[in-house]
Amino acid sequence: MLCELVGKRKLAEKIYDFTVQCPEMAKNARTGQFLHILCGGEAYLRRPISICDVVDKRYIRFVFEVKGVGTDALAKYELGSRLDILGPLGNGFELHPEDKNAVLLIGGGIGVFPLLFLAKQMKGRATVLLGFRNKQSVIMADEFATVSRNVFLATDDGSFGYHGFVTDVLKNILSSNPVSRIYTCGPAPMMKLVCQIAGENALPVQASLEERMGCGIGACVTCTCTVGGQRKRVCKDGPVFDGAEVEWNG
Amino acid sequence: MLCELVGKRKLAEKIYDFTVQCPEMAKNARTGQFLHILCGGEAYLRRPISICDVVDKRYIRFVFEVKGVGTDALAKYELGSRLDILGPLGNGFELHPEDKNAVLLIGGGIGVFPLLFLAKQMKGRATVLLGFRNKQSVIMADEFATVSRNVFLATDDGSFGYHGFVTDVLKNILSSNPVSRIYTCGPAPMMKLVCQIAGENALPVQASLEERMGCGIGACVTCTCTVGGQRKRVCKDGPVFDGAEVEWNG
Amino acid sequence: MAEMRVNIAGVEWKNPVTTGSGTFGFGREYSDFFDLSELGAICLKALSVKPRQGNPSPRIAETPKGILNSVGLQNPGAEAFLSTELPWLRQFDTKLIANLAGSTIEDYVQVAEMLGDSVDMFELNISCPNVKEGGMAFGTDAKMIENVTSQVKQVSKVPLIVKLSPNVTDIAEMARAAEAGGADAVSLINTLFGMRIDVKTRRPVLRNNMGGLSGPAVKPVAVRMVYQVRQAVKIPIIGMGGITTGEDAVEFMLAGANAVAVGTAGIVDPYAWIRVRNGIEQYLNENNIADVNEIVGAVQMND
Amino acid sequence: MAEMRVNIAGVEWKNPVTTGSGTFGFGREYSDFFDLSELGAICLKALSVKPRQGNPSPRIAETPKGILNSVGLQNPGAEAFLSTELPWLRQFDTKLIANLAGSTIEDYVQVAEMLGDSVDMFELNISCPNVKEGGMAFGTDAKMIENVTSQVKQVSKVPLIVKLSPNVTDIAEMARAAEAGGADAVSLINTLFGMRIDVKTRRPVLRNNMGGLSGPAVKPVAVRMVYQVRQAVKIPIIGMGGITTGEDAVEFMLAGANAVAVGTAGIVDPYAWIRVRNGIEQYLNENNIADVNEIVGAVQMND
Ligand SMILES: Cc1cc2nc3c(=O)[nH]c(=O)nc-3n(C[C@H](O)[C@H](O)[C@H](O)COP(=O)(O)OP(=O)(O)OC[C@H]3O[C@@H](n4cnc5c(N)ncnc54)[C@H](O)[C@@H]3O)c2cc1C
Ligand SMILES: Cc1cc2nc3c(=O)[nH]c(=O)nc-3n(C[C@H](O)[C@H](O)[C@H](O)COP(=O)(O)OP(=O)(O)OC[C@H]3O[C@@H](n4cnc5c(N)ncnc54)[C@H](O)[C@@H]3O)c2cc1C
Ligand SMILES: Cc1cc2nc3c(=O)[nH]c(=O)nc-3n(C[C@H](O)[C@H](O)[C@H](O)COP(=O)(O)O)c2cc1C
Ligand SMILES: Cc1cc2nc3c(=O)[nH]c(=O)nc-3n(C[C@H](O)[C@H](O)[C@H](O)COP(=O)(O)O)c2cc1C
Ligand code: FES
Ligand code: FES
Repeated sequence: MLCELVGKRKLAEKIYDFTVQCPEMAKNARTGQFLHILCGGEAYLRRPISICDVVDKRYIRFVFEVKGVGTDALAKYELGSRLDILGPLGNGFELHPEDKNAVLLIGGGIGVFPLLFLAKQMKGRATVLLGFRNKQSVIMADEFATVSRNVFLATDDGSFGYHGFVTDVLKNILSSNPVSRIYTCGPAPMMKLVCQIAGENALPVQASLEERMGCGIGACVTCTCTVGGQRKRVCKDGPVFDGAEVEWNG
Repeated sequence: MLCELVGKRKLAEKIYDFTVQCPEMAKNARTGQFLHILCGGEAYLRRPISICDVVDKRYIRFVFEVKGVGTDALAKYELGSRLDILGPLGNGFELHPEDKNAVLLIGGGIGVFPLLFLAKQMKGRATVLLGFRNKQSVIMADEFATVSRNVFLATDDGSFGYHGFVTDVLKNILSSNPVSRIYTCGPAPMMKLVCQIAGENALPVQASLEERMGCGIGACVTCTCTVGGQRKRVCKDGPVFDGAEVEWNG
Repeated sequence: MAEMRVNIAGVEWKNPVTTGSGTFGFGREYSDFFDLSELGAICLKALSVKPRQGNPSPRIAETPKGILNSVGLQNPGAEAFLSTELPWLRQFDTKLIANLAGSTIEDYVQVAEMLGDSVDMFELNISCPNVKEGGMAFGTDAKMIENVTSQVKQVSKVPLIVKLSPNVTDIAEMARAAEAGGADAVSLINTLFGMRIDVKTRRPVLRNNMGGLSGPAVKPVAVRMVYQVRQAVKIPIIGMGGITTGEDAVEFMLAGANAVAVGTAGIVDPYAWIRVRNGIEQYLNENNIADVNEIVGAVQMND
Repeated sequence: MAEMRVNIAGVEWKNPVTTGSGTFGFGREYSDFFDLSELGAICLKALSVKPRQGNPSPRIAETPKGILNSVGLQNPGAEAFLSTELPWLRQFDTKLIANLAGSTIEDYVQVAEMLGDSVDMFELNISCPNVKEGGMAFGTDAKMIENVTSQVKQVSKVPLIVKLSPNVTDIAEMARAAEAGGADAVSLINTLFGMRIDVKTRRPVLRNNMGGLSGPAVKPVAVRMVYQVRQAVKIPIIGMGGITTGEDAVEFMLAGANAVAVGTAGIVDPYAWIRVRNGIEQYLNENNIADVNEIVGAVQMND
C-alpha cells in the first residue's frame, strides 16, 4: 500500500522518526506489530520496522536507525513521498490488564521504539527500563516518561542514568518489588538474559525477536527461529514469542 | 563529475530539455560530442546523450526522449539535483568554414537535438532538414530557424511541413541547389539513405552513429560499428564518421 | 482478449503463470492479497515423506538484485499436507503442483506414492542446493536424473515435471536425461549456488554458509538455459528465474517456455504474480497476438 | 598504514587490485582518469596470434545489476601489441598481465611464445563464452584444462595464471586440473553464459545472440566459487565477478582470493579501481589489520 510520508524528524545521529498516513493500517495496528517497507536504492528486499505509535487512528509512526543500504535509502525520502508498505504484520504483544503488580518493559537500542506503543496501551501501568550505549544515544526518554509509571535509564558507559546494563537494573527492581510480567525488545544477548532472569523469578516474559526476512507475511519461511523446539516464523508466528520458550541459539 | 541540474523543461510528450552547470566540460565541448550519464533507478550502465548546446561557456544543454528505464529515471531528477556525468566524449562533427555552397544538416527523431549546436557553430550557413513523425512531435523548429539559413520540415503523415521523408526533401534540394557538404544524425535507415544519396551526388557526408555502449570512453570495445572495413568504437573513434565509409549492416 | 490457456503435459492451465515452489508456501498467506483462482497453477512448497525442520537462521541474504536462501526444504510432510493443506487448497479453481523432495530415490518414490493423484501434477525437485543429501547431487548428473525420473515416473499417477538445476556445465544434457527418463515436462531454473560473507563478522551471512541465488540477477542465465533446453527436448518447459514483469515472462516464453513461474519477485511484492499475468495479457493485446501459445519459442535468433 | 603488497606466484604486486581482462583495454583510456601506477597489476585485453575483429554489434546488453557482452576477443594481435601498446605501458610502475586467447592449443602456445617475457604474467583465457572455437569449450572440461595448461606452461617464460569458467558443474575440479597442469595461479570467474531477448523485436539483444554475464549480479556465485577453489588448490587465486567496492573485494579475499580484479564496475565508473583499492585499505585500517594477506581465506565458516 502506498502511504504518504507526512512527518519526518531526525532524533539523533542516524535515527529517524517517520509518520505515514495510512488510515486502514492504523485502524488495525496492534502493539508489537511491524511494517514491511520497500526502501528503494540498492535494497532489493523490504525492511521490517516496528510500529512505534499510532496517532489519531490515521497515522502510523515508526522510528529507525540507519544501518545499511535499506535504512539509508529510507532516510532519504522527503515529506510528501509515498512509501510502499505492507502491514500491519505479525502477532504483537499480548496485553494483560489483569496484572496486579508492576509490569516491566525492557528495551535496548532499536528495541526501544516498539515499546512506546506498548507503554501507551498500558495506560500508565508500565515500568520502563531502557538501555543505551551512551548519553548521546538516549532518545525518547521524555516520551516514555509521560506515559509510564516509571522510567529507568541505563547506559553502557554511565554517561547517563545507571552505569551498566539494563539487566542489572532489572535485577535490582526484582529484588525489592513485586512484578507481574516482563516485555522485552532489543539485542538478542540482552533479551536472552532478560528471559533467563524472568525464568529464575518464575515471571512470564514476552520477547520481540528479530530475524532477516523475505516476504514478511509467512510464506517464504526464511525468517525462522526455534521456539519450544519448533521452527517458527518470526514474521507471522511472531515477532513476539513467549520468552521462556525461545531457543536463543537456534 | 557531479553537475547540478539548473534547467529542466518538458518540450513535448516524453521529451525533456535539461541544462547542467559544468564549466569544465562546457569549455571543452565540441559539436557532435556526447555526455555519458548515470541515470540511476533500474539503469545500471550510463546512457549516452548528445550535447545539444553550450550556453554561456558554463552550461551544457541536452535534450532526450524517454525510451526505457534509464531515460525514465533521468527525467525524474529535480532542479538542484547533481547528475554524475562523464564528458564531453567522442569525436564531434568537423566544421568546414571553407565550404562555398549550401551545407545541409539532416536530422530525424532524437537525431535532431545534436544538430542545434552544429547549426549554431555554422553561424547562419546551415540549411536544416528535420524529419518528425507528426505535427505533435515537431520540436525545436523555431530555435533552428533563428540560427540557420533555412529550415525544411517533413512529417511522416504530412500533418506539418512536407508530407514524406526528409530524404525526399534532400533530393529536391539537391536537384536545384549546389551543395558542399551534408551532416546527418537520426535513425540508421534514414542516415543510410542520406549517405547513399550523398554518394550518388559525390558529396562529403558526416554521420553521427548510435550504438549500445558500456564505458563510453573507448576501453570496453562493446560499441563498435564497421567503418571502412574496420571495427571502430562509436564512443571514441566516433560517434561521427565519414558517411561514405560506414557499413550500415555491419 | 487473447487466449491465455496453455496445456502443460495434458493439464490445462487457465493462464501460463504459476508460483516458484517454496516462495508461495501452500498459498494461505497470499490468499489475503488476491484470489488464488487467478493463477494458472500453484506450485507448492517442497514435500517430503516426513516433516523437515530445514536449516537454522539466517536463511536469507540479500544480494544485488537477488537473494540467497538456505531454507532447506522445511515442510510439514506429505501426510500433514494431505490432511491440513490440501482440503483448503481445493476450494480454488486452479491446478496444483506438488514439489517432491527426498534424500534418496526411495524417498521420492514414496512421497509420490503418498500423494497419489491428490494433486494435478508433480514437480521432482532434484536441484535444491540447500540439503546435504539428494537435492542438487541428483540434479547435476545426467544418469542420476534419468534414473530417478524413470523410477518416480513409474509410480506417478499425474504428469511429472522434472526441475533442473542451473549448476551444470550442459543444461541441455540434463533436460535430455529427464526426457529420456520419462519426464512429461521440465522446469528451470532452480537456484544458482552462491555465498555472501559479512565483512564485519567475517562469517557467511547465511547460517548454512551457502545458499541458492534467485531473483532478477539470474534472469539472463535462466533465459539462456530455457532456450538451450527448448532446442534439446520436445516436452513442455516451465521457465523461471527472476521473472518480475509481464515482459520478463514474455522473454522466457519467446525463449521456449510454455509457462512461467514467479518466485522471488513475489517475496518483494505480493501482487507480482497477478502483475505478471496481467502483463502477459497486455503484451498479447498490444501486439495483436490472439493466443499466448503463439509466442512460445518464437524468438528469432540473429544469424 | 596497512601493508598492501601481495605476492602472486612470485610476482610482487604493490596492492591486490588488478583489472578484469577486456574491461580496461590496454589502459590508455583510463590513464586520463588516474595514474595506472596505482594498480597492483594491469590485466590487458585478450591477445591472439593474429588480429581479431570480434563479433558484430550490439555487443552489450544491460541486465539487472549486470551486463551481457559478446565482444568476442577483438584485439590487434600480439605483434601490434608488442610494437604499439607495450612500450607505452612500460612507463607505469605496475605489473602487466597478458590475457592469452586462442582457438587451438597451438594458438595459445604460439601467442605465449610471441610474448616471451615481455610482460610479468600470463593469464590463459580458456573461458570466453563469446567465441565459437576454443574459449569456453576448453574451460569446461578438466582434461582439456590440464592439457592446454601444461602445454602453455612449457613455453611460458613468466608465471601462468589459468582463468576459469563458472559455467561448470564442479569448479573445484577445474581448478585442480589447472594446478595439475602446472598453473602458477588461477583466476575466476569469467562470465556466466546468458541471453536477453528484446520483446519488441523478438530477437536477442546481442547480435551474437548469447553473451557473458558480469557485474554485481554474479557476485554471490563468484564468491562461492572462490571459496570452493580455495579448498581445492594451493596456488594463489585472483578473484573477480561483480566487485564494486572495497568491501566486495574484502569479501573475495576472505573467501580465499589473494588478489582481486575489477571489471564491469569500472565500465560504469572509471574510478572504480581506485575506489576498490582505497576501500580495502580503509577496511584494514578500521579493523587494525596490519597486512592485507591476513584476510586471505580468513572467512570463519558457520559450523
Ligand atoms: C520485526 C522487526 C522489527 C524491527 N523494527 C525496527 C525498528 O523499529 N527500528 C529499527 O531501526 N530497526 C528495526 N528492525 C531492524 C531493521 O529491520 C534492520 O536494521 C534493517 O533491516 C537493516 O537494513 P539495512 O538495509 O539498513 O541494513 P543492511 O545490513 O544493508 O541489510 C542487509 C540485509 O540484512 C537484513 N538485516 C540486517 N540487519 C537486520 C536485523 N537486525 N534484523 C533483521 N534483518 C536485518 C536486512 O533486512 C537486509 O535483508 C526490526 C527488525 C525486525 C525483524
Ligand atoms: C552517441 C549517442 C548520442 C545520443 N544522443 C541522444 C540524445 O541527444 N537524445 C536522446 O534522446 N537520445 C540519445 N541517444 C540515444 C539514447 O542513448 C538512448 O535512447 C538511451 O540510451 C535509451 O536508454 P533507456 O534506458 O531509456 O532505454 P532502454 O531500452 O531501457 O535501454 C536499455 C539499454 O539499451 C541501450 N540503448 C537503448 N536504445 C539505444 C539507442 N538507440 N542507442 C544506444 N543505446 C541504446 C541503453 O543504453 C541501455 O544499455 C544517443 C545515443 C548515442 C549512442
Ligand atoms: C525462499 C525460497 C525457497 C525455495 N524453495 C524451493 C523448494 O522448496 N523447491 C524447489 O523446487 N525450489 C525452491 N526454490 C526455487 C524457486 O522455486 C525458483 O526455482 C527459483 O527461486 C528461481 O525463480 P525466482 O527467481 O522467480 O525466484 C526456492 C526459492 C526461494 C527463493
Ligand atoms: C566487456 C567485457 C570484455 C571482457 N573480455 C575478456 C577477455 O578478453 N578475456 C577474459 O579473460 N575475460 C574477459 N572478460 C571477463 C572479465 O575479465 C571478468 O572475468 C568478468 O567480467 C567478471 O568480472 P566483473 O564482474 O568485475 O566484470 C570481459 C568482460 C567484459 C564485461
Ligand atoms: S519472511 Fe517470509 S516467512 Fe517470514
Ligand atoms: S562504450 Fe566502451 S568502447 Fe565504446
